[in-house]
Amino acid sequence: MQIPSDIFIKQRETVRQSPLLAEVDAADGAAFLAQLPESRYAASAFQNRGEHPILQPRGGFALFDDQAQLTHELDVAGADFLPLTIDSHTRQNDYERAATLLEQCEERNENLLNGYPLLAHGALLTRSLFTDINKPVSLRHGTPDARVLVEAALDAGITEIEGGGICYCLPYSRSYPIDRALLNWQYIDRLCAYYSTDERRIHRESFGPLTATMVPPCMVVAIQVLELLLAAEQGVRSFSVSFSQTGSMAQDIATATALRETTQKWLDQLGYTNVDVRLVFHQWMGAFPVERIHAEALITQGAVTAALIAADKIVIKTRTEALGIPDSNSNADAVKVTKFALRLSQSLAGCTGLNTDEESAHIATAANTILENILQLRGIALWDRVASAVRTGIIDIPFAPHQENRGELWTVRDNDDAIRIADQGKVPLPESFLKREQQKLSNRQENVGLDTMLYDVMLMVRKSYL
Amino acid sequence: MQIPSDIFIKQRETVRQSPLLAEVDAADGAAFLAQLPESRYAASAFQNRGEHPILQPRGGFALFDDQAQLTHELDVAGADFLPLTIDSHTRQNDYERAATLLEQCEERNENLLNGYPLLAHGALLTRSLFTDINKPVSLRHGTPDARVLVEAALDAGITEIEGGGICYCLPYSRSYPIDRALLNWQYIDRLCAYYSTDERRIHRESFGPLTATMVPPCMVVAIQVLELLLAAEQGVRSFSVSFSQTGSMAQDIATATALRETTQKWLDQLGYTNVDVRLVFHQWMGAFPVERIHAEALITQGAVTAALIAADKIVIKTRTEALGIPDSNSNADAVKVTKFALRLSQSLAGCTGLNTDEESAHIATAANTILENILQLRGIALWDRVASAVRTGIIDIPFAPHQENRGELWTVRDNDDAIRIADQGKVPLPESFLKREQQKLSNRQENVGLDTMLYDVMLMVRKSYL
Amino acid sequence: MIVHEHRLVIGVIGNDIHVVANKVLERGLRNAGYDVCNIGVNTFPEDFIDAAVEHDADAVIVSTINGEGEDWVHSLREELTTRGLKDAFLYIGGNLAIGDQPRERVEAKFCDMGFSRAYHRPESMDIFLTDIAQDLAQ
Amino acid sequence: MIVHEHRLVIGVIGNDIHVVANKVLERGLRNAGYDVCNIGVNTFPEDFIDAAVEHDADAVIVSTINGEGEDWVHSLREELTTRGLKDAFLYIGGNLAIGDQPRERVEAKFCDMGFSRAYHRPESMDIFLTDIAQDLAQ
Ligand code: B12
Ligand code: B12
Repeated sequence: MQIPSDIFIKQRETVRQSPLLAEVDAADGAAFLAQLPESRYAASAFQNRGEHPILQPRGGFALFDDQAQLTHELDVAGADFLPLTIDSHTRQNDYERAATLLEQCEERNENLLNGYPLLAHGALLTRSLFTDINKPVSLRHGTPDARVLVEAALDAGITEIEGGGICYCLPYSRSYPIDRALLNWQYIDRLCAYYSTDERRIHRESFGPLTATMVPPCMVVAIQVLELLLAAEQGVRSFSVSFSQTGSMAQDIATATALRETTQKWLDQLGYTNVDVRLVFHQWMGAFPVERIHAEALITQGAVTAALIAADKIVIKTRTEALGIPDSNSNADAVKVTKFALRLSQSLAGCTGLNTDEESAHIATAANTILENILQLRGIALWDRVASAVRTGIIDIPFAPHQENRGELWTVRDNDDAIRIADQGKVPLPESFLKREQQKLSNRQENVGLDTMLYDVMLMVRKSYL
Repeated sequence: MQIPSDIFIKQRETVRQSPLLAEVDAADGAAFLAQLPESRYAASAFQNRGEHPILQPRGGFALFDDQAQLTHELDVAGADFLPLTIDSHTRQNDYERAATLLEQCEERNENLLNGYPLLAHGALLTRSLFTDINKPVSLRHGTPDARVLVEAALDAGITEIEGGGICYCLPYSRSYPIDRALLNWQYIDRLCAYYSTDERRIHRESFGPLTATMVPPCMVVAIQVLELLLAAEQGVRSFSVSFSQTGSMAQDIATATALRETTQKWLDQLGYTNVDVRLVFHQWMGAFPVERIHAEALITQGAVTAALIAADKIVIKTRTEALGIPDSNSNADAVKVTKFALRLSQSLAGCTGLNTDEESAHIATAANTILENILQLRGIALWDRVASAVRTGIIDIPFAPHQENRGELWTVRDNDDAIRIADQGKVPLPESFLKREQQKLSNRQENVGLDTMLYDVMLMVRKSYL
Repeated sequence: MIVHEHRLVIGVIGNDIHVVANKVLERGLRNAGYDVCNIGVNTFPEDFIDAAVEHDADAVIVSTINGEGEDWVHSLREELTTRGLKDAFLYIGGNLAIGDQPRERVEAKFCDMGFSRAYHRPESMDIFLTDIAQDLAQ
Repeated sequence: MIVHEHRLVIGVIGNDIHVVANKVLERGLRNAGYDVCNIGVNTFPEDFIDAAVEHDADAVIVSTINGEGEDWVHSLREELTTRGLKDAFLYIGGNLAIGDQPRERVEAKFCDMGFSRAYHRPESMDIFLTDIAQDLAQ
């Protein structure tokens, strides 16, 4: 159920009391957003997008000037959406620490934060980052409680908000309670819907890569559908589901189909008719090749996959991913190589139907089983059912650091590098699905040593490639 | 008709009289070939190939030591087949000049030839290039009259011979008579068949890229089928058809399907049941990007395409293609990046059926029409019909330098960069085909200036990418 | 399966949620028959010491991925001793330094701080299985 | 279509079968209304001179792609003069040097050899259409 207006208004009053939001009045924020040109709206950009997937880098620096320069350089390099990636302390609501470190950065002219501390800089200053920019800005973070952060982002004219109660909690936090995370994101969804008009919708995006490590596609699909449904419930009408390159191009293509179909099926089933759903593809998010030649080949191949699945947006990686926070040079190169590869592959956009139908049906069936099981749980609302699903292990994300995540689901790669479920843990899955997964693994050796286990995780960094 | 044994033996005696072949007796050559391990046979390698396309670089240096080093480096880098690329003078039968320049190279320790002068070095020395190599060697050249060269190559233990009467004449020569080129290659096909036993077949490969410049797929398919039929007629039983990346990935996928289907159709039709046909894919052969980042993306994308069409072999390019003869470093990097990209895309091998069926049927229909028209020509044999087809413009290769090539066929790119026929010249093509081609071009501007014309040719080097 | 009966405490120290190596380690050590207490990511020195005391651990294994480990681990050996675990083995592995520093030097520095063994970007994790088995067999 | 009525000889000099630029040039010059005699690839200085004399050419346009052009063209201007075509324009374009050399210097060298204009790896070929139209209009 959508949070009723009166309750929402009250909740909001509390949130807006944060001194960090004091410099902009909520009404001013709304007015600022309303007067932005359409080109600054992510939702509109999706509706008007041309042949190529929209290209979006990541990036966040502590200092305003560094961030301004990065923004400028990415703009010039040809990024379609600009990123604002937030530092870890802000993500963990440790605003004070972020502010202190920012001061030290400014004094020493150094970069002591792994992202842009939006709340330390404030919405007003942040607006000026984008004064000359005619493109949408996307908020990238990883925050279980992003209520204040998102308020400030909207005040600053950011029109795309990444995150969700599941995807920004289980992979990003050890102990933030999952139920509270879901409620925080319910507020954010409600806020985004509140700010959306028919022409100007605030766009929400879920983070499908999750831990980016051996997550089986059926689990990704189920979680993406849940976060979409949670947002739709709050009135969000422009939403991106997403997933990342898994290492098997065929499985990626199948996942895209399954994701599109399953999304539509559940929107129809629950009667949401007015949601514009987009598909976002992330270039490989796992352990990245160190060697430039491999890193760039991986980036290129990710771009080809994005073209092949006709993704609406591609979120890119850089060749220095394995080495540390990318500088703007390698970020600009990443934009360049991805752009070129998308151009090379543009003819594929119409070519759906590679015979991965069996695989995509397989993924969809499993995702639907998970979803049906969750919707049948007792609970006062969807968010509550989702929270119990996490606790009971129906939702289980491999390699999630979170204490409420069961961590019993175990996956390995088959001969074609597709991710297969070796141990279902508590995840409800059809017999036929499990049988096919086992078949695919029939000639896989048991994992005993640590290195054989790492072999799958380290797919792109195996020594045999050097 | 196959050249009768007695006539072939006589022809061969004449060829073998060349003093350049004196150091090895024909019988010795045969014995040497026969005792090579199976691993040195290209045909066997194709039959035993694993999941990935076989990877083959190019490369030829004047000096023996340089060639030996390149061979070693490519072997270590992971090439599956090793190349022996021949210099231009040897290609043009100017053996003396090649020998003189080689002497100068040796004196000055410089590289004055753009390939390995096999006949100047001789078969015996050339054998020793591959003493420690457990992989097949492929002869890459571009020679209208390669009779002596191929004799020497076989003497040296090379088991794969690239070329053909059409593909090594029209794109590579200005005035070598097409009929003579076809007869020379008839001899070579007969020779390869003569040397083949059931277990050890000498493998032949056609050169589908042709001028690598705006050649429409239907013409490539027709020419590939003709060279296969000409070889089959002489008894060749292991043969590769090939084509190169065109700039439209969708068109490439369609071409692969059309090529496979058309090949099978004509083999069946003419009753050749015992020919093992393989598909070889060349990474982009046209004007190459200068910038490393683009060159490597192009190479990677070519590898993905090869995986997608389940090519049996991929012939690779290097990032320094636009700059000059590649050194062994950039050659080794090219092997590395291609190998990695193939690995990334291996799951695609089973995924045929991308919905390019309409396009591939389109290509196949046109190729079949060309082929039917050629087989209906008057002539004493297939080679003779092919020669008249060239003279009358039924076979017409855009941008071929040859004086017998009509050069009336004119192609441009459509909005997806696929190559389309704008002017059929004298090439017989179905009405329906031409109509679809025109439709695809409906919103293309007329080519007037030189730069707009070059725009299509320079697809990978456009300024807009920089 | 050989049951070693040895009790181990593992975890990732500091504000670091990169858990992949930790999960692999947990599974690998369990497979090898150890009694593993995994305190997870985003943990602090006290958490390691408390868990070690509570489990009467034979060894404590610290991971650090984001390169900031050094700041957190100075006093670990001393605290273990104070709390009555002077014989416990103490290991550390992961990205032990920021930037490209020579492995030997980095590992030696941590050994000087009282670690029994240190592993900076090790090429293999199985080596650790062999090493710890050997150490605990003494 | 403007018909210029000017006769041009074009070709690629030396042992060079790279014909793409030559074909584009032929088509472009024909489209622009010139009477073009294309002697093709793999041609020698004599071929250019003979064709120029036979067609009473207003201009001779030499291409070279493989970088070896310089060796072939030293005497072209002189021969044209000897054979009675001292007013003919003489152009050269393509890869005029091996390796990365500054464009101005390379082009100047060829102008010193008697070429009316030279184009080393030009970014645009349309510039040449403008240039030759201007030259021939004089
Ligand atoms: C996957 C990943 C994520 C996942 C993590 C999921 C999860 N919960 O684990 C997600 C997407 C959630 C994520 C988030 C973030 N990440 Co991250 N992430 C990665 C990535 C791509 C791979 C890490 C990985 O799993 N590797 C595989 C494991 C098996 O290897 P490993 O951890 O290195 O462990 C090896 C060794 O260390 C050793 N080892 C470890 N412990 C032990 C113990 C013993 C005893 C032994 C013997 C060996 C050993 O063994 C392992 C095998 O060799 C790396 C970049 C890369 N390396 O490619 C970035 C990276 C580590 N992340 C980074 C950052 C900055 C972040 C964020 C802060 C992002 C941001 N600004 O947006 C957030 C973290 C927020 C937070 N609060 O901490 C940076 C760290 C920068 C730095 N300090 O130099 C990196 C390098 C990326 C980059 N270039 O910016 N990330
Ligand atoms: C396509 C191609 C081929 C095709 C040629 C088809 C054909 N008949 O034309 C094929 C595959 C057959 C081929 C064969 C060979 N090729 Co080749 N080929 C190329 C390639 C990839 C593109 C050339 C091209 O068409 N470019 C597009 C055209 C439009 O550009 P352009 O020729 O540079 O012309 C521009 C300018 O020069 C200028 N221009 C030219 N003339 C004029 C005139 C005027 C007035 C003006 C204003 C401008 C102008 O305008 C054009 C636009 O900018 C190049 C590498 C590259 N550049 O990427 C290698 C390349 C040229 N080839 C090369 C070689 C060595 C060969 C071979 C000897 C191969 C071998 N060893 O196996 C054989 C040649 C055999 C022989 N006897 O000559 C080398 C040359 C090495 C060197 N000298 O530095 C290159 C550089 C490749 C390499 N890295 O090794 N090749």
